[in-house]
Amino acid sequence: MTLDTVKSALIDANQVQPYRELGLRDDEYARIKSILGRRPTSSELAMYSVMWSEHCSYKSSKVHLRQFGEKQPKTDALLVGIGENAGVVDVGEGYAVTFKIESHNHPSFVEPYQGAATGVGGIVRDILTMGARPIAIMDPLRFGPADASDTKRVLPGVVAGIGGYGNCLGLPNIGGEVVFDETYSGNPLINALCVGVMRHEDIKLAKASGVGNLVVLFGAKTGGDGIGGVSVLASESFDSAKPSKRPSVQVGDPFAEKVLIECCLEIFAEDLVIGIQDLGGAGLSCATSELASAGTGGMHVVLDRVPLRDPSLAPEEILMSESQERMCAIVEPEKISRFLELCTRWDVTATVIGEVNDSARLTIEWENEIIVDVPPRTVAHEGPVYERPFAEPAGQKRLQANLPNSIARPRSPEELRMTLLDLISCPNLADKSWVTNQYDKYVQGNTVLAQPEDSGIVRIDEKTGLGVAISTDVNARWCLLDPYEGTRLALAEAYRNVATTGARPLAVTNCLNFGSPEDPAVMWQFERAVTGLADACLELGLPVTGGNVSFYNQTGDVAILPTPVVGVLGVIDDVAKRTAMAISTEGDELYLLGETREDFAGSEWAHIHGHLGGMPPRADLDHERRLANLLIEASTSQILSAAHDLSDGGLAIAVAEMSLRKRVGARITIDGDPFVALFSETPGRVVVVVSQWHRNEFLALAASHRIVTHHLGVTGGSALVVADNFEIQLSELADAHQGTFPRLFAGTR
Amino acid sequence: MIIGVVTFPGSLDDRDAARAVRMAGGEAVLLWHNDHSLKNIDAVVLPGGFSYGDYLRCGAIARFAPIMQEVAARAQGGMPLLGICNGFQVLCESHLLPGVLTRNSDLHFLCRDQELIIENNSTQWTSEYSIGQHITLPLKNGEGSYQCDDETLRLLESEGRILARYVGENPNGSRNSIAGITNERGNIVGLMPHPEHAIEELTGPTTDGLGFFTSVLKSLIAL
Amino acid sequence: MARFIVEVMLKPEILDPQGAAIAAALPRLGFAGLTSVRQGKRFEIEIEGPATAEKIAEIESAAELLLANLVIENFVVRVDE
Amino acid sequence: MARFIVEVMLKPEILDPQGAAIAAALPRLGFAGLTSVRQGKRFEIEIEGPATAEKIAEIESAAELLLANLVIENFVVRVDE
Ligand SMILES: Nc1ncnc2c1ncn2[C@@H]1O[C@H](COP(=O)(O)OP(=O)(O)O)[C@@H](O)[C@H]1O
Ligand SMILES: [Mg+2]
Repeated sequence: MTLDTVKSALIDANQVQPYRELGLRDDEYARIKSILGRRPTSSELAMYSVMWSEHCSYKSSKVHLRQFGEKQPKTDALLVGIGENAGVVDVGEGYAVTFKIESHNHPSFVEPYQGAATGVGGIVRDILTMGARPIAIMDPLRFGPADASDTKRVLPGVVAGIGGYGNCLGLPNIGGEVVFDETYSGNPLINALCVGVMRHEDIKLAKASGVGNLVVLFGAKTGGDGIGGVSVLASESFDSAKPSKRPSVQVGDPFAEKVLIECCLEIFAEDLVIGIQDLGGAGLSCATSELASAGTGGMHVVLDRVPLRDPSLAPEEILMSESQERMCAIVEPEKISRFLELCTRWDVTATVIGEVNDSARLTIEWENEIIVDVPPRTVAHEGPVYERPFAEPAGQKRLQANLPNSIARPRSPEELRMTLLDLISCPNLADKSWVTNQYDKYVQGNTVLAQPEDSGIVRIDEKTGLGVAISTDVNARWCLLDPYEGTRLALAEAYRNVATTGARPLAVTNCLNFGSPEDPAVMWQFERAVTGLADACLELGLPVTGGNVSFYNQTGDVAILPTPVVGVLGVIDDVAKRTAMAISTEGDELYLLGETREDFAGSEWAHIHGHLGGMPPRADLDHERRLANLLIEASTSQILSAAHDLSDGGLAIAVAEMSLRKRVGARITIDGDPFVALFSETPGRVVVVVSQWHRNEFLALAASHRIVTHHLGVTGGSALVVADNFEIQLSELADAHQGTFPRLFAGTR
Repeated sequence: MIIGVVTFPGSLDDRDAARAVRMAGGEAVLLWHNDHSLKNIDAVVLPGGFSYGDYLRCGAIARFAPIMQEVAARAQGGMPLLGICNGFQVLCESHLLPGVLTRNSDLHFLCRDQELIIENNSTQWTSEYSIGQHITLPLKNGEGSYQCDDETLRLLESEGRILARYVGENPNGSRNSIAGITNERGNIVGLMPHPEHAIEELTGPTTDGLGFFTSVLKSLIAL
Repeated sequence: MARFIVEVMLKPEILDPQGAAIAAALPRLGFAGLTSVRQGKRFEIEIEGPATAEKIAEIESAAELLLANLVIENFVVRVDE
Repeated sequence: MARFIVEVMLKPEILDPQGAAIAAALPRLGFAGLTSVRQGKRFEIEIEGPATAEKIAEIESAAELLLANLVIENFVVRVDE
């Protein structure tokens, strides 16, 4: 193959180029030609195609995501907003926290272990890039039916991959989700969240500023990993009829990343970089064009200097390679020797590959010829933007009219008892220890709460006890029924989970997993979800600090349930005051906060009966805010013994989970229709445990926040007793709850 | 008393071990794998983690780190040396302790709170416990199954060199449910569960792990 | 009784962090002149009866299904005599 | 350039949980008549220059020192032609 240079592009201007194979449309290709005033070289074509892919350019989602900025509430907490690698919020005492979720869905379907592992690796580098020490991870996961044979392939591999990478990095896993639904067969969702902490003055940005400063590539050598992976993997759905499209898989090296983290943190501590960017999707194409675009504007790179693992790589491939565990830094010449010294200390390969200039062009040379000469903004920040058509799906009204009333409801005490056992053992509600026991939650010694608590809490300052709490949530079935309301409910739940543990919600991240944006029905779901989240964040006063969009999660014409995973970050001034979920002493009082209505549309009960239809409940955000304030105040003044959010499965499941944690039972009395009281999924409810001494103080506090309380009963005994209905020994509940995952997945690898 | 904690590339629980030393009242110093000298260190902890990625076999590469020569020499001369998890693996690979740690019997990484019974309190790291005492520590590893030949096992058993055993169901297939062992002299100890993660109610299941660190500090003062 | 050997190696283009770690360690131990180290798996499988063509085919399909991950690995089956 | 193969297998008396898991899984996938499965490691090592006797001895000592743990494993070194 002869080298395609800028010179040759000027000479044979009409050469046919495979832009369609690279995923570019005719009009996009025409635009590239008009930007350059000539045809692109093959390297330029590679760069534009990958940077203008859905995954990198957000071309279908951009017009909607703007709402997060436009509707952003007034807040002093936001230090860095959307647009950087991850948003940064002020958590007090001079500390800043950065957090973000990303998806690695398609790669994890192809190769579960490596796909999930490199997903963790990628999000951790995003957090590191902000100048932060990564301190915890979470993994919201969605799979096809639990008993499907492909789930037995995908889930164990994904879990082992997340554990294999995260454990080796020394990052505690503090929470996540495991949810099964038919629509995720062939489209599992592997989302990963990372949170990091730094001092305010240590925040780093992805900017190549300062003429004469050096561009340094450091970390792993570049190989042929995932070439074109971004455009092929993230932007096209899988079609089982065409296995030939299987891309080459990226393999992660967590040890290399661990060393890279420690090396970067030492480099940051000595203030040796002007700007820094991780290499993720689109590799060097992305890092160089984004750094240049956000900085002084010009950069020259000598591509021959890139250290290669595979010496046969062509320049186009080097630019596209998604080899993991690499970073790109901008370093002043007088600091380069110290920078390289630290890299040597950690045995990290580092190479100066270029220089910042004021040419307003990104130029790349290979074998002394210029192969790329582009305005970097046009690659990185001024990609195409689509106003995709969207329309409510034809069947939406019919779906909403199909209420779950046809399912026979349990009536007798025995039927109610069986319903509880059925729910607590169903895969979506069963104990997830088989998964979470594969994750290190202790490492770093700061984990105060982790799974199965309502939110994960990590301490960030040992002296003061300052900490952060995070929860991720969404009931995607609700989002299918009403994507606007469903997404608001997702935010409400994550917000409530954070407050339940005593932390004050501060900021939001999200990972929007949807089907094909080319389907107007999917685009409608997407638009509704984004609008719902932006509106709800404004109402609750929470800024969205970043997130991720994953489209094309569909098999044939069938899209996944719209799955906007919402993550809420909260701050707690003293982690010693957090509220945990376990009932731990006998003779305490149990209260239910919030009102119960009949809400079975999209519920887990309907799901196990194969029903999905009706209207989800409405999110009452004013109520959620008062409830949160009550829970936070009660935690600060230490008057709660425990608290647990009600979600899937309703009250019965929540109390059972609280009892199972430390094996202390409860006796509760319910009003009205027992089925509704026990299993309805009305949002905005929390069960709290209060000792007799604090009871009056608590009731007064609840009244002052205008939160309705119902006295449920008392703690104690070795059974869950529902007065006048039934009782179940905790041992029987535990067997039902804990047996499911081992039965489904033991012996799989 | 100064206790050194070695940081290999890939070590994870080094800062936690240092914190445990300080909580127990000692002074902790982080030692770098590439250094050659231990200076004025009184005892050493090899921490948990994935040294050199734990590729090949856990601890196999760390064994050759420059600092390990001095650590091994001093330990053979009687300096207290504790290997926790990956540190235990390094001790076995270095032949400072017999046997080897292999893949958990169910092949999964396992993180859980594990009950143990202390069976030897005459080592420098366990004197603060009583024989037969039950303690709970986090166990977290993928290769924690202790294996050795029959002869070694017989020796360990007959000489009382099994420091602690798992209580209840064997979590990883370790022979005779071994969780930790000591050398004959009682100064070199390897332990699979993590005492350094059981030093504060807030962040660990118990505070049962502190005893390992108070034990060694006491024994050093007594010398 | 027949004995088969199944050798599974990462495809050449796939990163082998284990091999790389060993390649980095050996020179530190004084072994010079290495150009590459790759680490793979080796299975010894014993079955009842002789190594018929049918049995070989069976072992091959077992390797495809379980012993190797064809997305990233190649394998070879040999009869061990 | 010379190429060596180092095969490392657990000693027969040492428990092999990975081999056992495979031996348990294969019959579930329809493979009958297995009597044993053992899993070991295989290294491909390339060095500069020819495979002299001296080089073979070097690889052997690398295997002894690093690639195998003789407490539980045996190894064989072969020159790959
Ligand atoms: N993949 C996972 N990784 C880590 N933690 C998980 C995972 N899946 C579930 N969990 C944890 O299990 C607990 C229960 O999960 P879930 O039922 O989804 O909670 P909720 O109903 O509050 O959303 C939570 O603490 C959650 O963080
Ligand atoms: Mg919850």
